[in-house]
Amino acid sequence: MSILVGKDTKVIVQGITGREGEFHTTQMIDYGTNVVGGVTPGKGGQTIQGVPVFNTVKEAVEKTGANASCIFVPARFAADGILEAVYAGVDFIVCITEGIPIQDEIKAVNVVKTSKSRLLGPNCPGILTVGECKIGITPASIFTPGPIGIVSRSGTLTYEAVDALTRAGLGQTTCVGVGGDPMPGTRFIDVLPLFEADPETKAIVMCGEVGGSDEEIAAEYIKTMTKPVIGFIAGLTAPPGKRMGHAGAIISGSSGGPQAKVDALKAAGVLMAESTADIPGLVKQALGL
Amino acid sequence: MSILVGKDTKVIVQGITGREGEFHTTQMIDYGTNVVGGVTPGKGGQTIQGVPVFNTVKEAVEKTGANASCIFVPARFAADGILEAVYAGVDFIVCITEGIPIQDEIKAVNVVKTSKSRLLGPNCPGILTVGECKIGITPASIFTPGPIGIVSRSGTLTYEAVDALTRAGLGQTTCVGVGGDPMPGTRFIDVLPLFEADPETKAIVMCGEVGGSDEEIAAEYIKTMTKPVIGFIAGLTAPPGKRMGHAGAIISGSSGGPQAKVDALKAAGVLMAESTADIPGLVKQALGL
Amino acid sequence: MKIHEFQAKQLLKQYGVPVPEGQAASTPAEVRDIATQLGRKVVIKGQVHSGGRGKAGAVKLADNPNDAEEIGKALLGKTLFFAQANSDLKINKLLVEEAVNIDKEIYVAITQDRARQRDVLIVSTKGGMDIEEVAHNNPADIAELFIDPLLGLPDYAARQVLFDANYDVAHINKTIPVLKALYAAYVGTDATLAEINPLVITKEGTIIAGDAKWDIDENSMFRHPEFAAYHDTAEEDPIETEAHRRGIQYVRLEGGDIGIIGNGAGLVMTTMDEVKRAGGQPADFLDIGGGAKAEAVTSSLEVVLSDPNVKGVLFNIFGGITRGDEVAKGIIAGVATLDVKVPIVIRLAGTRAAEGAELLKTTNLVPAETMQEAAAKIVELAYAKK
Amino acid sequence: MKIHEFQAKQLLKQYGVPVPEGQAASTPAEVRDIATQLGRKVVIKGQVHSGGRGKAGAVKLADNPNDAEEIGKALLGKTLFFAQANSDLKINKLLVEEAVNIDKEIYVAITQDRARQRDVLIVSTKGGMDIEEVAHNNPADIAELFIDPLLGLPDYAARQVLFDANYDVAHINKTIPVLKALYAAYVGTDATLAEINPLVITKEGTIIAGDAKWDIDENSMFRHPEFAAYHDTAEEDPIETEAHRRGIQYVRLEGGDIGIIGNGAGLVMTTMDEVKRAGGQPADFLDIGGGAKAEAVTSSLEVVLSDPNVKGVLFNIFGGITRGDEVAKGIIAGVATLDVKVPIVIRLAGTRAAEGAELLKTTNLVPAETMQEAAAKIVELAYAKK
Repeated sequence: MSILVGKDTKVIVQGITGREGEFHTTQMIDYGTNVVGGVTPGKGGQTIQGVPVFNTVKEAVEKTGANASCIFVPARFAADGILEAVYAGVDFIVCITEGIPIQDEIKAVNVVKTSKSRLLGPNCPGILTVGECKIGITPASIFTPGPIGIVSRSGTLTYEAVDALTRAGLGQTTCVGVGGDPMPGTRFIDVLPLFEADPETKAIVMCGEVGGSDEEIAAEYIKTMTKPVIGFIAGLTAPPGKRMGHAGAIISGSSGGPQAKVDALKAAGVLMAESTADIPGLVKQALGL
Repeated sequence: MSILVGKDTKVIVQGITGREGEFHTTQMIDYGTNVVGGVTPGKGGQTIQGVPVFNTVKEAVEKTGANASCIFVPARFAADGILEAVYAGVDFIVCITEGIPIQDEIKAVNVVKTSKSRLLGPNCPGILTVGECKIGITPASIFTPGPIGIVSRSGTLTYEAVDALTRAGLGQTTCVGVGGDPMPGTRFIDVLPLFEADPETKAIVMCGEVGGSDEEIAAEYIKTMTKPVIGFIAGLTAPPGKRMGHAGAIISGSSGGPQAKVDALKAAGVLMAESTADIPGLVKQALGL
Repeated sequence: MKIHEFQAKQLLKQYGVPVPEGQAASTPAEVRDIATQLGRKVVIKGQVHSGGRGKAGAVKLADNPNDAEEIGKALLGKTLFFAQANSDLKINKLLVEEAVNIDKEIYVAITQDRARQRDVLIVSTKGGMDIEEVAHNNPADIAELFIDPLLGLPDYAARQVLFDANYDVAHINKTIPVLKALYAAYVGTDATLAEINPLVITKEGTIIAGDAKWDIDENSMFRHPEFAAYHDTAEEDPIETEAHRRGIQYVRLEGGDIGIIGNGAGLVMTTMDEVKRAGGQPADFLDIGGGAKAEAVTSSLEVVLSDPNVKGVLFNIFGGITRGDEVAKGIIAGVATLDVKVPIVIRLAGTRAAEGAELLKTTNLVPAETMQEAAAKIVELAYAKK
Repeated sequence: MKIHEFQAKQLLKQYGVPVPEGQAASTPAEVRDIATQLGRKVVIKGQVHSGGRGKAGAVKLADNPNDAEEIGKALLGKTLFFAQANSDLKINKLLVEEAVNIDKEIYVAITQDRARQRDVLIVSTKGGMDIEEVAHNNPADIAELFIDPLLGLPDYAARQVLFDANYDVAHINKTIPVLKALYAAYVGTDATLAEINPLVITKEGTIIAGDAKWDIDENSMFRHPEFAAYHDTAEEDPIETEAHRRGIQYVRLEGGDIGIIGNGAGLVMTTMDEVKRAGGQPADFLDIGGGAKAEAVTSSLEVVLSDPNVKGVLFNIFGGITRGDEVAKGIIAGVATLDVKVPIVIRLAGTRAAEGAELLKTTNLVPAETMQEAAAKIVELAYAKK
């Protein structure tokens, strides 16, 4: 089942009756994801895309046995949505919403840490295990089955990388978008061990970007890994002090600069791509193809 | 080492420079307790009763390797003292202080629950493992070594019971005063399994009182125990709605009444003493002496 | 500490819980003034520390200031029987407030749940009724939410308890902030009970607190010096009031005649139980606490003897921090200054019990070896005297 | 969003952090009035979004209202160079406040620690200095405390960081409530940075905030409509201001001449990097976001072209939610209405890329298959034109 999600994952959608929620519910179902329900307070009892709507996450979990949730609710309510999913005992929470206030996010992330739940995002494209389960907004058409695991802080950049892999005949296991926020629930360091342990994954592509030190932290772990990691860092030309779209993509003071990341990853044995176009070649090289 | 504390327990005293803190530090040391330090903010560097004083619990733990703390600070600061001990990683926290606001206590107890620390009290006399370690204010002179474990919600009532046991030639392993507050950190249900598992303890005396349902909850567990339990409930004549000294000793509405406790314990096979004077006899009966 | 509805509503207002406009009045003229000021139908409610005030006749409606004044005259100073408090209470103050158009009545309360060691938020759409009755007959009509003290009451949690209570969906979104404000008030005032029964959904679709029952944690008073003014001793037992003024833990017991003094709550309760087993009727619970000095013992004795029903006093002290000789000195001093007409039995054990016994030797106070012996002796002496 | 010192100090005061008495002035007469009102020695501080204002000459002392007015005349409207901001900034407002008797200067700040995913409270007794320098040269002089967001800042934690910073024991107890109030202000205003440098211990032994640097989380503005008034665009790049007004994520890059437009922050950054690799100099970062409509694309193009340095524009779109045909329509509409004098290279991939390419066929816009090809083409075309 590759990592985190697969055929057994039962998904509910928080904010299912919203425009985005409804649209992507259809997309997820079309991909074969087992979407078992949705949540919109006050709309319990309705049906959307053939899926029952509940008033609370707790009720949805009790009635459907869901173990994953995809959150599409607006930014001002999204952190509350994460807390609600934790309260309802959802194992895997994917929060797509962008623009959550940082204080709300800190609280949510710390609550998740002391719970049995795992959070992916916020502000992430979600996760896709090829041919099994898609939670989030990743375009399904670019994927093909194969041995490459992908983890990335960026959405469209990942699509670019996946598309290049697919065109080069290199299929994927699972693609994890950890998101562009400064305090994501899941980071590189949380995903890499899962790929390392997954028998189907033979190599990992990791797309980082400027800001924070998640790449440097990951580099320490990569030193201990048996599987090859191919890396890419976005924002080599990003100037310090300017936020590059993502709330997390900012070089502040002496931290978050791209060169330190590239150096740390290289020192950990990561094959660094200078351009996204180089990624498939490096993967082939790593796998001896 | 009987339960919870023994010869290896290294104790610090929070509020060691206060009147009570200093007095009982002497008493604990006299009993042979390994008191390794004390904490009073701003008095770091001083020495009290031959024991070094530190400014923070963290510093005290780092410098002494303490794994237990005894809190004597005034009620308005005591919950903060508990949180500080949790923060410093103290394994076993004994809070003697009475009169802590209930909201502070709820917060402290819930923080302890999600930590690796255990809290005894607040508003308790502490714990004494005979001949090894005393944390708190229990008068040491009434104890003698033997096979009886004691757990109680009340202080002086316990002394009464212990004194009666000692006079009857029945020595003790450990005496745990869980305290008279409505939300104690440690309850009967937490202590009984420890006695059940302790090879030195052959029988347990449990002194409850009106208020709450800790006795009823304990009764369910006692049904599964292999060791005999001798019980006593204080407050058979206490009127509903009146707080009997202890903040926790109040019969409110339909809960907390003494008869339900007596009935539940009897149904669990507990030998119930009608008077404290009957306790030694029942213990002998239980042990076949 | 119980506070009055009008005080609780002032607090609720500060925290953003909607309450009817109104004010407290102590005279019929004030009642009229407030009714005039409100300029509409008013409800007039006797301010006593009891529920069930409607049934007791302490709540009246007035259409105009004249009627209001008349009701003020009729209620102020009147003593009524309140079944929930099981006693006669005198009405010294009235709350005069705008009458609201009740569409639905909701029960909402927050208090502590001891077993789960958390605050619990209770909601029932069967408001206005006695909640213990609803709990007994229709437990499904009551929804409970146990509040994580570190997380407080997030929106989802407030929403959950409302859906669990089968709350009208149309009113959920506007009730969530009311519940959050109520919880903020409960925590902010260090309440041990915050009960709004009913929380009214008006015919206009607004939410407003129809009533408020509020108890404040006495251990928290150092944080709320302003609440001292809320302490109303009018309904308290005067001996209890005096004891508390002296800082003594004293509870008067109905119909008793044996005064009980001891150290430690469990021991004092057990002493009460032993007296009862010996055929006596305890008149009080008095805990001198740990490490009491002679003066406190004397003062305690004085409090117990101020109850005219007391026919004998039993001291039961198991010394730990408390010293037997100190207690003995206190008793001797008390007997010397007070006109003691009843027998006193004293049982001293533990720290310095022997020294205490030595001091008591020269007095006519009766010593006892054990608690059980002491109970038997005081019952014998007290009732023999009759 | 950066706010000015005088605004931050108003907020601090609301939350109970002591600040000097004072007010902001926009004219020399106002400066005089405030100085007169304060009736003592004042400090006059230029209100610009930069640290190091003292060194820049934007902070002056005045003994009397006359001097104050003169300083007001000298500073208001003046443009000074601020090394910390690395730019010339014009002073439009002055903060006039009582001068305090500085005994010690403390550095205090709260911000987010990304690695630990918590807020961090930083204290150093080496206040008044550049903290990055202290951190570099004497890391032991800086104490950090990582705040549990659920627990907040309890007394013990505030005390811990002060002891860790070797704070003067005599001042610890009165500093604890200041730190707690600062944290409350930080959380309550949704700050991303709250820096008090220096926190002054006065010769009288009181604690007072000498300065305040405050950034507010723009994602939280829905909670703080009142902060909209704090938004001062005077120091912003006017193109950025206009882009933000339109809701477009745009960052202008110094010295660049190739306009970059794409969807998704990572992809746009990568596009910038590819342009640089191809020998070009990116003029901006512009992310049209997910699912952008044609109008937004047109509007984005207009923003990028409003930069007179731009010699060419590169669109790089990998469609997911975003549709290639929608983007193409937006570009075509933009070219039709704007007077475009520079080459535009467009790379479309993903959702509806083919349909988009079809639409672009009849235009003189330059298509590209890959991002790398697109970068090469725009560099060639833009610089060939010269």
